[in-house]
Amino acid sequence: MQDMSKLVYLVPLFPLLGFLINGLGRKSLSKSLISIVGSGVMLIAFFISIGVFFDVKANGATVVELFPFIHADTIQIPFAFQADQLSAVFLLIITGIGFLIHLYSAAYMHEEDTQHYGRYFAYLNLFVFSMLLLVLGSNYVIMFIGWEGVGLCSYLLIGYWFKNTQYNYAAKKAFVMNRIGDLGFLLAVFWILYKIGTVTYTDVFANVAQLSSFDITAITMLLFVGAMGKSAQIPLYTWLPDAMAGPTPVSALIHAATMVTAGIYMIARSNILYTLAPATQTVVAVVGLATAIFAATIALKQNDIKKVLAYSTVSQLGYMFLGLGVGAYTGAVFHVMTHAFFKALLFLGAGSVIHAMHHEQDIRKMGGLKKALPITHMTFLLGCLAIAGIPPFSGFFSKDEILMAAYNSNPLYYYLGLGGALMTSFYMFRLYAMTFLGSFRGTHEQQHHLHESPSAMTLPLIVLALLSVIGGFVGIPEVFASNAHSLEHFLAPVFAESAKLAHPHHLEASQEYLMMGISTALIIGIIVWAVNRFKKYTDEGQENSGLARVLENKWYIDELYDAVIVKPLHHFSAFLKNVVEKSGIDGLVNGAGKLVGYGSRQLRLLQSGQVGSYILVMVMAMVVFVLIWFNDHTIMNFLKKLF
Amino acid sequence: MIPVLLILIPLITGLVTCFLKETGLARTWAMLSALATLAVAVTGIYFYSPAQLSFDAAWLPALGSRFTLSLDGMGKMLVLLTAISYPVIFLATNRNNYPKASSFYALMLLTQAGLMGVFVATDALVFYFFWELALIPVYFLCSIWGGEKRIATTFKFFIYTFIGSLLMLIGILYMYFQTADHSFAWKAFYSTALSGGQQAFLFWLFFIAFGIKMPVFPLHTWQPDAYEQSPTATTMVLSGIMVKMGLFGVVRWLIPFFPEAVHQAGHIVIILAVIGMLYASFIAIRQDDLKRLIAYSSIAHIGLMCAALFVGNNIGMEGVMVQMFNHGINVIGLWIVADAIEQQLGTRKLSELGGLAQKAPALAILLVVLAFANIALPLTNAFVGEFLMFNGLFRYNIWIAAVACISIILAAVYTLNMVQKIFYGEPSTATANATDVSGNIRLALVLVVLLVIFLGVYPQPVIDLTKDTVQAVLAVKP
Amino acid sequence: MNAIIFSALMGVVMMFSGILTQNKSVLKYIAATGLLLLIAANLLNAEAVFSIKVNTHGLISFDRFGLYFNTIAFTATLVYVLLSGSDIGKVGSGLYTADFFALIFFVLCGLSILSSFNGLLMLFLGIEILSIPLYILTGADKRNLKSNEASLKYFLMGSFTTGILLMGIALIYGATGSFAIQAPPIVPSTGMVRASFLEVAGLILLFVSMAFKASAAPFHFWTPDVYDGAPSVFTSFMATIVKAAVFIAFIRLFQGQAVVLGPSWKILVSFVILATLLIGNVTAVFQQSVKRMLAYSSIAQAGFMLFALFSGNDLGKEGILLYTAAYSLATIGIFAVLIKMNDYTLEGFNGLAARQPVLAFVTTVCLMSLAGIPLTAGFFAKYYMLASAVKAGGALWLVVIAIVFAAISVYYYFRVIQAMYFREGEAGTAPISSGFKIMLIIVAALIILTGIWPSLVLSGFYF
Amino acid sequence: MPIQYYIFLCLTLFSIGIIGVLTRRNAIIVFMCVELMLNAVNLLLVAFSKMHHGAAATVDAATTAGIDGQLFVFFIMVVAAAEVSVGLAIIVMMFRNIHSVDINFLNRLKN
Amino acid sequence: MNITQILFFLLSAMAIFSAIMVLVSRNPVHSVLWLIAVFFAISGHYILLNAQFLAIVNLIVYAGAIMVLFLFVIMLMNLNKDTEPKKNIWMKLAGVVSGGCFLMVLISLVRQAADMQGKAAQTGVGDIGLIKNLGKALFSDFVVPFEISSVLFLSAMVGAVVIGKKA
Repeated sequence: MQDMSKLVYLVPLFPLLGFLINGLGRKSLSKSLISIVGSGVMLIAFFISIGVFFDVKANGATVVELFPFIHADTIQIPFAFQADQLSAVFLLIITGIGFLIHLYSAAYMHEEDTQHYGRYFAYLNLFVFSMLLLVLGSNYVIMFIGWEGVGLCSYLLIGYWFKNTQYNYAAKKAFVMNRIGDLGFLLAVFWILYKIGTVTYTDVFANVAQLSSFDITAITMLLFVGAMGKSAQIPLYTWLPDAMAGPTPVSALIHAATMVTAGIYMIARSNILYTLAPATQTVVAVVGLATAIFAATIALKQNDIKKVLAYSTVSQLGYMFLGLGVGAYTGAVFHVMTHAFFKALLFLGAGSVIHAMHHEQDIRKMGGLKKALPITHMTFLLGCLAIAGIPPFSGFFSKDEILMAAYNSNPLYYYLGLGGALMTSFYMFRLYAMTFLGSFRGTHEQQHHLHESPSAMTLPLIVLALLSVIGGFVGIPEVFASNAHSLEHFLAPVFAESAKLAHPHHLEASQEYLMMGISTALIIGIIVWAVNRFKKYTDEGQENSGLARVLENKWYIDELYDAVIVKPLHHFSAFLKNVVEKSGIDGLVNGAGKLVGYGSRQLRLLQSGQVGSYILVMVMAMVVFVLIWFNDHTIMNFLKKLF
Repeated sequence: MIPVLLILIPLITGLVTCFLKETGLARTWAMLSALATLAVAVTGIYFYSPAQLSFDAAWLPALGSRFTLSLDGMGKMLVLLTAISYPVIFLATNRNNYPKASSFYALMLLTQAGLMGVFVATDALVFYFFWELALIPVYFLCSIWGGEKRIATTFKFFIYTFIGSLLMLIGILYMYFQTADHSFAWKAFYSTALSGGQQAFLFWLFFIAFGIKMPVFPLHTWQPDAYEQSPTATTMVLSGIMVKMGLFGVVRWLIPFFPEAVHQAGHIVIILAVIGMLYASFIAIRQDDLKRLIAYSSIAHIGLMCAALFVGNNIGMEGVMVQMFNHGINVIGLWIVADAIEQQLGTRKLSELGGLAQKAPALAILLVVLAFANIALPLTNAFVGEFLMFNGLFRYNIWIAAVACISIILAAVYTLNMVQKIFYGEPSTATANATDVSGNIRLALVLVVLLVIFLGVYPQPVIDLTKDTVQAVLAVKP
Repeated sequence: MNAIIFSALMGVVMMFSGILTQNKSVLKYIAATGLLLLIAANLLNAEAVFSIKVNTHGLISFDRFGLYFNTIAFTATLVYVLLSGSDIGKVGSGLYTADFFALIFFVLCGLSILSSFNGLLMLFLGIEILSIPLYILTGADKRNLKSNEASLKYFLMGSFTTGILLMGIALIYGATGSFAIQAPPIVPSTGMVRASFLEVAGLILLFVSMAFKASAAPFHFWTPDVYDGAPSVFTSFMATIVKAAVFIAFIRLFQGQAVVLGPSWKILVSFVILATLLIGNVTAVFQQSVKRMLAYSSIAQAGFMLFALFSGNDLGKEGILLYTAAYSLATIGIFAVLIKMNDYTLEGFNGLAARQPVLAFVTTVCLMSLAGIPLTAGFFAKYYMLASAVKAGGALWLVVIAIVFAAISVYYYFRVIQAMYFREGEAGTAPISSGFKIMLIIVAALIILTGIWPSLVLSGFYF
Repeated sequence: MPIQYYIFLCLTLFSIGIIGVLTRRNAIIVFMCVELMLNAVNLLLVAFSKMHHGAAATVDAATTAGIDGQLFVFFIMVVAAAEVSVGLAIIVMMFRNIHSVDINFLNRLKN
Repeated sequence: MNITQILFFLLSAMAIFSAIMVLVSRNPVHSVLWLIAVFFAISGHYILLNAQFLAIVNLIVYAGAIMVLFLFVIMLMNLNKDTEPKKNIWMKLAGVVSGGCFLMVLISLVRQAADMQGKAAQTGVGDIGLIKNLGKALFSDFVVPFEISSVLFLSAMVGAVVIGKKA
């Protein structure tokens, strides 16, 4: 594995190749070829990633400079990749889970006709490529390229079924909301470039001292705005649930392996800046926590299987930001990883359900799928357990690490976070129970066709389930075994600078055990309650009322945005277009023309045709001329004043 | 000799085209001419020494005007843009059957001669001449081959720009009398010291001319109408190359002469330009006409370039250079798409389109790439320019930059609106029988898209080409 | 002196050839030959090769400026005769072709005097010799009431102005005791110029009468009516060559008088320029008849020519020569086409480009030249005028206003181009001979050539 | 006689001529008023001529100073005669066509 | 007041009165006759100024030839009665007022002219107005304009023929 890092550019290159082959050959290639190319490149990328990972592990970080991207004046921005511990972890997550999703897609999307199938895989590959650029870039600009690239791909994939106008709106919304975040990111990049003169990570972090605390706060805040957009935090989260419009594997890709984790990656990458900006850290933590709880409340009452998962993602992302906000960078990355496992699992599982149910997504119309879809059911259950944070599933470790760090920072964070975790287990098991337990509530036809998905789909489920179960063991907390947190050790160089500045004060082991115990107990209690309550669910079409209704309608946030921002903007632009432009500016221009025309019609009347009046004007003009001569000084003075 | 050739080839071939009666012949001849110009431009720029790229001959000795031409970095870049654009434009509009095609192509080539002249002239009077030479054929092109309201619209456009040019002429004249040896040479203008009052006065005389050409808010109202009504080939020239004349003018004929005024009035211009960016973006959101939408989007982009011109730092200026080239490429691509749609479907109302992605997937993909170039997505060419320009603006003033940046969001809104309304959803009555683009148009679009991506990934050639100009221009400090 | 003598002689020759032949084209070619002779004689004079020496006792002095102008004017007349000469014979009953040519030569005689007069007496005589034939030419179409009316209007206003002119001369004579054009009076050390009030009054009256002849507002009123009413061939002549002569005289007369009139001189001239530009350009916008539009446009052009008077420097003098050449050539070209049109209104030009591409093209070039679009002679003409004003200083505001009016002028000139090229129509014309077309193309080529390389006209004439 | 008297007299006559041109409608009478104006000028010229001659004669008795003024008058008369012949011809031509010499009828050409 | 002054004022009064009568006469023939009276008065002035030649020419050319021509035309047109309809009174008023203004400003200008103060026109003496002197000057210094005025006559002649001839 020596020098594997030098070949790190191959990792994004292969998905790019896949994109080109599938994109250009989508008409000529057969479906199986397309899926082989699409998944194959991912597999190769994954293998190279493994190589890179071990190389990094053994030899540390490497920077590979490909070519100068922008060299203008003092700005030197190379197109360079940086293979270090953080990016290696992300590489594995992205390519690994990405590969599984590709594999899954090959079966899931099999109904599409060849051309669209090719397009789909091309987009998927491009998506992965963008994400790889994002995590591999050795400077903020390359990161920004990936950053916008995933936005683009999410746009393309969410709007994949382009005939549906609703889906297109969702895609557009995703892109525009992302752009709002990107704006923050971009401004931060400008700021860094302005103050430090470079955007290369190593140089920036080495020269943090050049920045005033105001600069750092501003930069980190702006970066965080970017993260808010990409990682769907309040107030820019509304696109993510709508992004469910895309095919389910895409949702898995967006929610698990790519895109939404970009914000986490970016903050983890810039950890030193954040550590130096406590104010921003507080904001990050508060926003993360608020998002975690807020999204969880919404998830409580959602009936679309994917929507529940989507809000759960938003909520989980909130936890990660909480972790980042309290300085638990490793915890956040850890949670990204475990979340990638189980959220991919859950989404793919949901996909399997939807596939079986013939694109029915409403859980009120499901139930009792346990028997028909045994593998799906089993893996989904594992996923639910993982996300709920039951030990020893992966979610437990990562979430626990974040919550403990939050407690260290501010106990209130912990309590609120725990409340969110409880809600998580509630809505996840509500989802589980309504889907798999009880009796089937769908149509007979659906029931008749219920069947387990093909192996190309179940295989990834099984792998992911396995990972969800054991994935947590790379980060065993200190209390269980000292120095067993291998992830932390691995990532330590990345966070070294921040660690120097942090003042960790660990809890007593006993207290930590107590807290873990209580929380686990509470979660199990909630799970039992939820399962019992919802396995007997019958769809009676009852209307929710009160708070439940508000939750079902997602706190009416979309409506609020529409009324406060979208509509006024539309009216404003209509006003500009119809009033200011037409009657105002252009009116002025045309008015000048009309004035000339009017003047012409009036002036021509001077030409009366009467010799007498002509001569009269001449005589009067002569008189005026003589008078002008008499008073020339007065007139000159007047003119001088005028001009 | 190269600059002379650049002017002479289109000029002479253009005149010859007048006499070619057969449409096909005229078309081929024009294409050959454009390719020849391209060949000369490329050879000249990459294989000739700077000395060989300038030309000097006596013209009006009594007036102190010499026929001097020379190519610097920015000139090379714009010459290249013009030279590349013309074959693409001819290729893309090849199938538009213009009546009296020979006159059409003749006028197009004359316009090219004018454009080339503008970009290579280093004598103010020669510059002014070519400035107008580029305009007059366009007047005829638009008025004869344009849309329904072509006559009034083009007339407005013509008078608008004519007033601007005349104001510039006064400025040039005034400068002329200020120079030590009464000369129109760029160098003489450059080395003439002016008082602050004179500078301010001249600044506006020149700027209004350039501002109308760009066009910058609030001098822009001729532009959407003109773009809408012109024949597409002309629109491409207008928006792709001609608007660059304004920007070029500012860099070559304004900033170096009036540093103090640029320093002072630049603030106003930047604010106006930024207002214009947002203003045009907002209007673009509500546009239903594809051509007008592109037009307003172009105003927004030009606004940014105009603002970045006056920030007075290398980065912003370099961004403008890059963006001048890239905007030309992109907007021509967009017009090709707009034309392909209008030619085939007979409408360019967004509300009447839809679902074209099913019928014309290739067109859809190409447009999507162009659309994302239009919103400056990274790895498309526009990103580099906008990145540098915003950067420059940011260095100038953080708040102005922040406000200006809002336009990138608005750009996403209107561009995606456009893409969605044209391509997505179910096919409408207008698009039910549409077919995909093919042949020349497709080839032209692919060429454009390849350029978009190539320059998006590797923008360095353009940056390197124009470096010297930027440094020279900014060397003057008030 | 050659020009004066030869033109007078040629007038007589034309009168007599009218007795010998009634063939119009023969008459036309006699006139053209005569003009060639005239040009040659004048050139010989200008080059100091051969000139008839007459002791004029200082009443006339020939300088390069005047002689050069003569050449331009004679050449323009030659172009005019070649282009529109055959249409002269169609005026009125067609019996007086030779007499019309004779009158044209007499006008040229007056013109030669005006370009070289050296005293108010010769100015007066020159103006009268110029004007009286014009009164007749205006009324040449005797059956046409419009022609009659124009003639009478022109005559009444013209003779009234003669009265004003003479009063001005008398007052100046009273103050100075001589009819010579005054050298600038000596400026006393205080900086104030002591001018006799009588002389000032006289100069103002002189200015008024010259402004009348040059159709500068507010003394322009005769112009649209007379140009409109007169037979188009003669309008062409009047609006170009005659007008140019008046301007030359105007400038000859007033160079150096600015000091006498003091600061009010600039006020007066700029007032007149403004009024002329305003009335000429703005009123032309409304006109539906191309002929009448051209009449107003000639007023507008006068506004520009007045800049030479305003600036009073050498650039202005050079410029006025170029201006008269450019303006005359373009206007003669347009009128030559106009005469061939069946309908003088704008609608009458609709679709001309499709039916008569050469006519339309040449008209376009001419109109562009009038509008001052670069690459045509008109551009350099306007350029010189503005340049002289900028050089003179203190008049940038006036120049800017002039620019605005130039833009308005584009509006009405281009309406004709629009009619010809962009509108459908059945523009009817009289039969067009190919010789006429060739002549037209030569005119267009001259305009463009001068526009690209004005040194052609100005070579050898730089102060 | 003080020259001022002559100036006043001539200006008065001249102005009467102008007023005549402005107020009368008969083309012939208008023309006659123009002739009146010319005569006022003539008288003024002669007066000035004599004034300058008088001033010069005090220095040099044999001077011909001022003679040009009188010659100018002569030329004015010459021109006036020519003008009258043409003018009356035009008026007659006009009269033949519209049977009137009222200048207010000259209004076909306007605007 | 000597005889010259008396004559001056008499002639002046006559000239002005006759001039005004030219204006106010309704009958064109009367106008012509009043105008002739003006010319006589002016000729009288010429004689006072010792410009005998001009006085005679004035009578012969103006009062004689030209005015006869006028009379002739008026008679030809049968305009010898009051045919002129009433002109708009405001136009008349405007004409009189502006003509008056013209007179006023010119006179005020002349009154302020310092160089005219105390100067006088020779009356009764000086012989430049005699035909001998004038002729000498005319055929020496002024021979060019004299010859050139023939062109004027020539063109007037041609014109009169062209215009005056029927058809």
